Order: sequence, then C-alpha cells, then structure tokens
Amino acid sequence: MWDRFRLFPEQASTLAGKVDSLFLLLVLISAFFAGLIFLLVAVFAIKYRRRSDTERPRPIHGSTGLEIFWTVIPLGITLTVFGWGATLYFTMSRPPATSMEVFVVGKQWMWKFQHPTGQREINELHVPLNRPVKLTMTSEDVIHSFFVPAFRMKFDVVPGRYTTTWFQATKTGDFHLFCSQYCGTSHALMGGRVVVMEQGDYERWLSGAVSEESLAAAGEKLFGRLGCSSCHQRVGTGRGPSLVGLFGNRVKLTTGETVGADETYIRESILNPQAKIVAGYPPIMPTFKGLISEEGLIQIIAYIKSLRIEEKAKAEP
Amino acid sequence: MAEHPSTLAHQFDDVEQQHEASNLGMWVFLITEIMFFGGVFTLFTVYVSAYPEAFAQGSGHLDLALGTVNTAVLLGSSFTMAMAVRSAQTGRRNGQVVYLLLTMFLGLVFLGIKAVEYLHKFEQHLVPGPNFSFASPLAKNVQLFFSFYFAMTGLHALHMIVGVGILAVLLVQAWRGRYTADYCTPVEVSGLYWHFVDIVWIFLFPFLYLVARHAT
Amino acid sequence: MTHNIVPSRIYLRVFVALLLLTAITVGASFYDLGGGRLHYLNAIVAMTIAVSKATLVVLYFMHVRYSSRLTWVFVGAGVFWLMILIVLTLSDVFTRHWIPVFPPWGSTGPR
Amino acid sequence: MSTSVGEWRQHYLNAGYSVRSWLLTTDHKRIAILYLASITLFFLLGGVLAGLLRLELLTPHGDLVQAETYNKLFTLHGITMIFFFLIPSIPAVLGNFLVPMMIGARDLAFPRLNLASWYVYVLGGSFTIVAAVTGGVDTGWTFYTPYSSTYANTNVILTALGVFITGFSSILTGLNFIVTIHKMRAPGLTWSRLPLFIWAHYATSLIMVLGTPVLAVTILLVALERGLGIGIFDPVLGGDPVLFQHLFWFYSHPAVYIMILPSMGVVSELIACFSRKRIFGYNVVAFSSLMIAALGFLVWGHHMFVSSQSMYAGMIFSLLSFLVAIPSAIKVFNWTATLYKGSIAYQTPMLYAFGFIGLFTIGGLTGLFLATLAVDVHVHDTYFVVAHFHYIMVGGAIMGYLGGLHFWWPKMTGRMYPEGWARVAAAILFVGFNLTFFPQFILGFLGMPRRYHVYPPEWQILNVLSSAGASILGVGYLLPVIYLLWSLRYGAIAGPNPWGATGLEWQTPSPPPTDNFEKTPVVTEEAYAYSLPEASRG
Repeated sequence: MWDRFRLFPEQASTLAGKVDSLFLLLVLISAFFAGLIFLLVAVFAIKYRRRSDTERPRPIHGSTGLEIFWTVIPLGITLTVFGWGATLYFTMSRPPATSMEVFVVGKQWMWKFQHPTGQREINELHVPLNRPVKLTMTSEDVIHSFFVPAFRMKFDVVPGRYTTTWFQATKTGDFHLFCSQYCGTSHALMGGRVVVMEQGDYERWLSGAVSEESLAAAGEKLFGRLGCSSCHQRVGTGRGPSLVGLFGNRVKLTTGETVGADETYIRESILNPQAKIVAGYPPIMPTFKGLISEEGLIQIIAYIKSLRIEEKAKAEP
Repeated sequence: MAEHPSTLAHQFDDVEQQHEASNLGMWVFLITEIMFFGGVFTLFTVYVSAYPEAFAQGSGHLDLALGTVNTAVLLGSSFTMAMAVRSAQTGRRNGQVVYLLLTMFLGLVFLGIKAVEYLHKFEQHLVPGPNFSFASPLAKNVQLFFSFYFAMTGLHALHMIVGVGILAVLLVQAWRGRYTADYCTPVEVSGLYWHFVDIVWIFLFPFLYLVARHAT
Repeated sequence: MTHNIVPSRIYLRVFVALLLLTAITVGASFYDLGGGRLHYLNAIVAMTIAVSKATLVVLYFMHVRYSSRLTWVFVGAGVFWLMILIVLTLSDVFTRHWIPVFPPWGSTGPR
Repeated sequence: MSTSVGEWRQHYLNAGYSVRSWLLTTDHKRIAILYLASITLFFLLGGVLAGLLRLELLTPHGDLVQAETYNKLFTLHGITMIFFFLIPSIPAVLGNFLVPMMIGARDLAFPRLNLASWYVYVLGGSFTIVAAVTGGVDTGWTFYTPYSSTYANTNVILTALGVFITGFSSILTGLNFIVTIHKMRAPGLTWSRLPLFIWAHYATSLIMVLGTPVLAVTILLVALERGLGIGIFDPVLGGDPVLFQHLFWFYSHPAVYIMILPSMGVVSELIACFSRKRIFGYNVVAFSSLMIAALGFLVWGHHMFVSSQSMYAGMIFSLLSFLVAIPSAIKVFNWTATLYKGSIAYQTPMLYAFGFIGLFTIGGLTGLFLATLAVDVHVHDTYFVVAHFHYIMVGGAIMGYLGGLHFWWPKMTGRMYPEGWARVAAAILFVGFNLTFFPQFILGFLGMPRRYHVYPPEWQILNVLSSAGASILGVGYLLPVIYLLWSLRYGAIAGPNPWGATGLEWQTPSPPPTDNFEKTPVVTEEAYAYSLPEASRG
C-alpha cells in the first residue's frame, strides 16, 4: 500500500511542468491568503475575547480605503493568474504543425486507437518519446473524456463531432489513461495506459504490430466502395468538387461564406452534405449517415488528407 | 388595526400594500416564465443557425394560414382580456363577464386550431419519434425542427390551458360580482399572465412559421 | 384604491397595430430580403417586428407604461438575464470553429 | 412584553396540536418547522449514502458494491444533498422562519404559496424516492446527455420529474421572499437598515427565480427526449449534447450561490452578535451579495473548459469566474475586520462561524484553481473538484446552517440546546470534515477521476484517510440531531433574547406568537447597533 505512495503526480509531458508551475503559484497564493485569514481570526479571537458581559465595543463602520485595497489586490492577482492560465490553454488548444496523428474513438467502455499507418490498439496507446502527438477524437455513444494525469492533459470525446488535443511525452514508461467524464456502468474501468517509447523502440513496435494497410489506403478502398469516386474525381470535373488539395484549404460556399476544410468539415459533408454546399455545385449528394462507421469516417478523412500531400508532392518535385 | 376588509389578507396592512404585493408577485413569476421559455428559445437560436436549410424545410410544412389566423385570434384574446381588466377596474360587472367569456372563447379557438394542426402533423408522420418520416436528405435535422415545434407549442398550449382554467374561475367570481373598482387584483394579475402567454406566441410564430420561409 | 384607467381606444389602437404588424411580418417572410451574405436579414426583420409587438403588449396591455419604477426594473432584469443566457451560450457556439485545428490555412500543414 | 416562566402564553407552537393544524398551516414559522423535519430526513438519507460511498472507497478493488450500485449511490447522494437538502436548507427553514420576523412582518406576502412550496417539495421528493427504490438512477446529479437521454437504462424520467417539480418549490420560496422584502418591511426599516441575512436572502431569491426555470425546462426536455423521442440534444439528429451542459450549468453554477449566500448571511449575523459589533463595511458586504448573485450567472462555462466548448468562450468564462471571486474575498476580509476590537464570545454558533470562515476560505481559494484554464484541464472531473465543492457546500453552507440553527434554536423552540455538547460536536465536525476532504485535493491533483469505485492501488492511503474522516464526520452530524431533539423537552427555557442580539426577531417572545409581534415594530436605527446599551437586555 505504501509503495508508489506520492503527493505529487509524475511529470511526463512538455506541458506538465508548465501546468505545475502555475498550480504551485496558486498553492502559494492560497496558502498566503488562507494563512493570513486564519492568523488574523485567531489573533483577534484571542486578543479581543469577551472579558466582561457588560463590555460594549466601539462600532467601526468600515473604511473605504481598506475596501478598495482588498478589492484591487485580489483583482490584480487573479487577473495575472488568468493571463497565465489563458496563455497556456491557448497552447494546449493548438497542436503543433509537426504533430504525428492518432485517431481515438471512445465507446462504452473502451478506447480504440488507430495510427495513420494502420495499426489499431484498444485501451493501450503506444507513442514515441519527444514527438508531439495530435489526437483526433470522437465517440460512438456518450460523452467520454480522455485523461492522462501524467501529461496534465484532458479533453472530452463527444459523439457527433471531432475534438482535438495533443501532448508531447518527455519520459518513457507506462502512464495511466482514464475516462474522466462519467459514461455509465463501467466508467471506472474505461481506462488503460499510454506507453511512451524511444523512437527506435517505437519503430520496432510499429513494424511488429499487426497492420493490414495504412488508414489512407483503407480509406481509398472505402471511397471506391461507397461510390464516392464516381462524382469526386481526382482530375477533371465530376459532379462533385475534386477533393485533391482540399484538406487544410478554404472552401467557398454557395452562401458566399468561406470555411476551412478540417476534419469536422469533411465529417459534416459526408454525414450532412446539404449543410455546406460548395459554390458552383448542385446540392445532390446523399447523406452517408448510417452507411459508414466512425472508423470508416476516419479512414476516408485520412485518404482525403493524403490526396493533399500527393498533390504537394507533384507540385514540388 | 382599525378595520380589516374581508378581501384583505391578515399579513397585509392595507389594500394598497396587498395590491402592490400581488402585482409584483406576478411579475416575478413572469420573469421565471421568461427564463423557462428563454431556455428553449436559446436552443432554437443555436439550431436554426446551424441547420437553416433543414429548419426552412420543416417550417415549410407548417400551415402558415392557420398559424396566422391563430396569431390574430390570440392577439384578439389579449385585447378582450385588457378590456376585461378595464371593466373590473371601473367596476362594471357585465363588461367583466362579457369580456372574460370572449377571452375564454378566443383561447379555446386557438387551442382548437392548434389541435387541428397537431392532427395534420400526426397524419403526415411529422411527429418526432419512431413514426417520423420526411422525404429529404436532411430528414434527421428536420426531425429536430419538429422536436422544437412540438416542445415549444406544447408548452405554450399547456400555459393556455392553465390560463383558460384561471379565466373560468374569474368568470364565476365576476358573475357573482366579487370584483369591484376597490378589489380587482385577481383579474389584473391573471390578465398579466394571459398577456404573457400571448407574448410567448408572438415570438413562437416567426420562429416556427416564418423562419427562412423564403428559402424554400 | 387608485387605478390608472387606460381609455378603451388606446387598447383598440394597440390591437390594430398588433394585427398590422402580424400582416407585415407574414408578408415580409415571402420575400428574400438579401441572399448570400445577408441571408439573416429576414430573421432580423421578423425578430424586430416580434420585439415591437411584445413591447406594445407589455407597455399597454400589461400597463407597464403606467407602472412603478420597480416593475420596470423587474421586467428589464428578466429580459437582461435572458440575454445573458443567449449571448454567452452563443459566444461558445459561434466561435467554436474560429480556431484552426492546423495552423495557418493553406500553408505546409501536417507532414 | 416578556413573560415569566411557567405562565401560559399563546405562541405559534401551541396554537394547535392536531395534524391538520400543521399540514394546513399558513404560518411561515410552522412551515419552516415542516421544512426542517423534511430536509433533515433527506440529509440523513444523503449522509448514509455518503457513508456507503466512502466505505466502498476504502479499498481500490470495488469489493463492497457493484459498479451499477455505486453509480446509483453517488447519483442519489448528489441529488438528495443538492436538490432536497442544501438548496432548501437555509432559505426554506431559517429564511422562512426569520425573513418576516426580521423585517417586522406578520407573515410572508403569500402564505398559501409558501405552504404550496412545501407540498411541491414533498411531491418532488416522493418522485425521487420512488425512483430510487424502484431501481434507482445512475446518471449522476448532472444528467449529462446523451447518457441520460438515450443510454442509461435506469429511472431517469421519474427522477428528472422529481427534480423538475422540486424546482417549483424553490421558485415559490424565492418569489415570496422577493415580494415580502420589497413590500412588507416595518416602518423605518429602510434597505440600508436591513440585516445582512435579509440581503443575502434577497440575492438568493433572485438566483432562485432567474435560474431555476432554465434547469426546469432543460430537465423537462431530457425527460421528453427519453419518453417521447423528441431529440433536442440527440447527436443522431444533429443535436448538440454540449448545449445541454450550457443550460444545465446556467442554473447549476448559480445554484452553488443559492447554497452559500444564505450561509454568508447567517455568518454575518453570528459574527456581529458574538463580537457585539456592527459588521465592518456593512454596505460593501450587502452589495457583494448582489454582486455574487449577478456575476454568478456569468461564469457557468468554467464547468466546460474541456467539454469542446470554444476556446474563446472558455477564456471569457475564465475571466468572469475570477471576477466572482472578488466579492467573496471582500466578505471574508470584512468579517475578519469585524472581529478587530470586538468583544468576542465563543458560544457554539460563533464556533461554527469561525469554522465557516476557515473552510469557505479554503473552498474559495481552491475555486481559483478551477477558474484557471490550464490548471482546470488537469483537475477537472477529478477529486480536486469533489473536495473543492464539498469545502464550499459542506464546509461553508452546512457550517452556516448549523451555526444558524443553534443561534435561532431558542427562538424557534423556546429552549436552549446543551452548550457543552454543542461545542464538542462543532469541534468534531471541523476535524472530521478536514480529514475527509483535504486528502481529496491531493487525490485530485494526482489524477483520481471522480465517480470511480475502482482506482489504482497507489491512491489507497489517501482514500483510507478520507473514509476515516467521514466516519468522524458522521458522528459529528448525529450529535446535534440527538441533543437538539433532547433539548425540546429538557433544554433550559430561553428568554426572548438569550444572546443579547439586536434584530427585530429578538424583540418578541420565544417562541414567537402566531402573528410574530404584538404590535408592528418601528425601526429607528441601523442594523447591529450593538453599542447601544439596551441591546443586551434579554
């Protein structure tokens, strides 16, 4: 019971130290103010204890100066903490451009992971050391939350949309993975571990793990099987817009707006094609809701992303 | 205390205090009603901006003529209610009875028309649930629209039914000549409630019937 | 007890105004007031008319125009609190896609 | 005015002995007693559930109860404690009893609505109890969609209706208080002369009236979604489950202030009385109650920093959350300053007030951690949050409630409680509380998620400490139940003003007559005029 007892959680990501510094600052602020209040209350309570039942202390109505003093000081402190916290949160919200990607699907009560190279894992995620990892997450049923305490990282996994978060591990080893959003009966058992490995070990693991085909390749097959390719042709003009070079660029819609083509946009366009119609194309695409699983969606998105890279490669030989 | 009129509750000092308290009480209650319906309006605002197309298709399947007639009917009932309150304030018994009857009648007409609309929706399989069917690629989102339609108009109709019940009580008391220029707080306060229910409809009507109609 | 008795003709005028506004809002809904970027113009017109109608009812039928400051404060507070609910909720919904999930648009992107 | 011991005097308790005279009473004091009895039952129920939860968490394996049972236990614990104990606790018991008395009125503005609110409460409670015994409910008190609307297969609808119904009891209480405070104050009792207890209840009532309806409609939509298949939060139809969270927290965050503000009001009265001083910065403390009520509505999004809410909204909500900390801090500073050069007595109510200041300070300061965006990402939905809100709700709200109950017990019953026992109980509670909940801060920081019945073994020591504290806490809560009941029969007879306190409620006999005052009092001075010699005459 006493082995591995600790008061301070392990720091295993680039963000952990930063979050902990802010946490410690808050601990210091709290200790100072709590200590101050406790001390004053204790001193006053003892020093001014009632000595006779007839004593009538002189009333003090208050002091505007003091009120301003103890309004402005906490205000200043809290605004500083806010600024620091917000800056860090901004960093947490934006995965670095160099991130490797992992897709996460939560369902009652397990975590499913897919690597771009096609490896799949359940309740266990292998990642390389010192490399930012971007997680694109969705849920098949209820809301879950992906929580790795050692990385100080947590984000909800919401059905019907993609959420993203990222981390960069700084220590090798096994780390707890929890679902922190209550999700039903076996909520407490919906966890596993994140295994951080040296780059070399990771490569070995990748090659050893069973991988049928890359996500993009699986997506390409699905793309054909569902008949997408009959309208969305690689070159020339199909009935739908070409998807080459789509990902990461802006798309002009019939309403005159432009939207960024990210995972969420592509997902919406497959499941709810009428929501955002690309300018110059008729709204004829049927919905694929119910015809495609969350994992299938991820594969198709990976395929569409790969079209983008392919085009780049052609442009800059 | 010198004298305590029979219409004055024991906790109040005078009629004026009682009148002001009742009025304020009703206004506070109406604020809770604003927030109650406001919650649904907030959700509706979000969804109508997320799915304008689907909501326009759903809206297109509502009967605009009946909706407009119903709006006029309800505005009319608000007018007759205001007149009923005025009759009470001026102590005219006959006026109270006639206007209360008219208000009740218009309220019931509104509910009747609403029932007809519900029936049509039922026949057209537009009631959300397992029997819902809508021929459009956006059927799911259209179902969302009809979820709102039934939740919002249903809650509103429930308030109407309560209102008609209150009117019935008022009518009996007015018939007995209980409300005079000196004591008409119940009529005034119920009037506030009735007008509020009218206001809810004033917003429901464009939200549900007119939203993006031009787009279809 | 003193009441502020509102003349019947004021009630009648308000009623007629309400009916007219209803007719206008129904009529306006048949016209596309601005496609493309202005697609929300119809909604603005409809909401403006609805707010005007509600204001008429509140001021005249509900006598707020003739009521104490306290009533005004409470009515105002109710509307204001509803605005808090709507505005802060929309502050989330409408800004969710502001942040690009990969930086900057159209540049190198994930490799 | 005062009556000597033994002489029969008509008061609200002996005005009638039949069951009917209680169940159909419109006397705010009797309704307060009805509420006291019912919320105590719910508190004991919630307490037993808490005990079972802590017992399960003694070991990391989940060996006492199954997962399903554990989930039902914590759900019911949350629902009973929040909706059926904490929210009605001070307002419906002490507030009901004292608001009319403190402002010199004969009753609340709408006595029958007041009685109706109790019946509504009992009805809502019955729904929830029925839901619990016929299979329970396992959604957590938060009812998050789509779990509650689609996936849970427990009694969600029945429980949701119970919460929906009970909301109306809260609305009716708030409405009654607002109108009463506006319209029924005694002559001379201006707003700037009101006791801070009244200010706190006014602010609380505003929250009840403005917030509760939003919860009501939200929970109703969840029930409709489950029952009738309309799908407003259903992702399958394109609905957004995160919107449920917005509407839920729009009420449920301010609801925290429904629990803590009345307690702050009580503490203001206690500190003034037992240090015989006007509250330092009366105006600021009164105004800060309103500020808490208003700002409290602008911060709900800090429950959603990792919910996929937009980052920008997160920043707005974080900033506003820091702002709401300021008025709370101001209150604590002013209470502390009131003690300065006071004449401080250590009777039980004052011990609770000290306890309140200490625990609320810790609770409030740890709230800053949760308002800080990046830190919240780590501690959100962990035991850190559990510890934080128990410090506010149990350490703050319940300490204030118990302090107030002891303070006004002689007024309500005409009997003194046994002082020695009461001090022992207060000390036990303070120790037990900290032992229970302080380790949970550490557990949360280490990463233990809430609502887990199974956890990694390295966290067992802290959990054992917490469970040990809970057993001490249990004793601490049982003691007052026993000696307060005992005092009803054997307690010393209390005079009209045993504490030498100011305030209109102390100028009438204990227990008060049905109409509260023999003649309507006239107020000529501000609140807490403890420097005037006549104040101490009992």
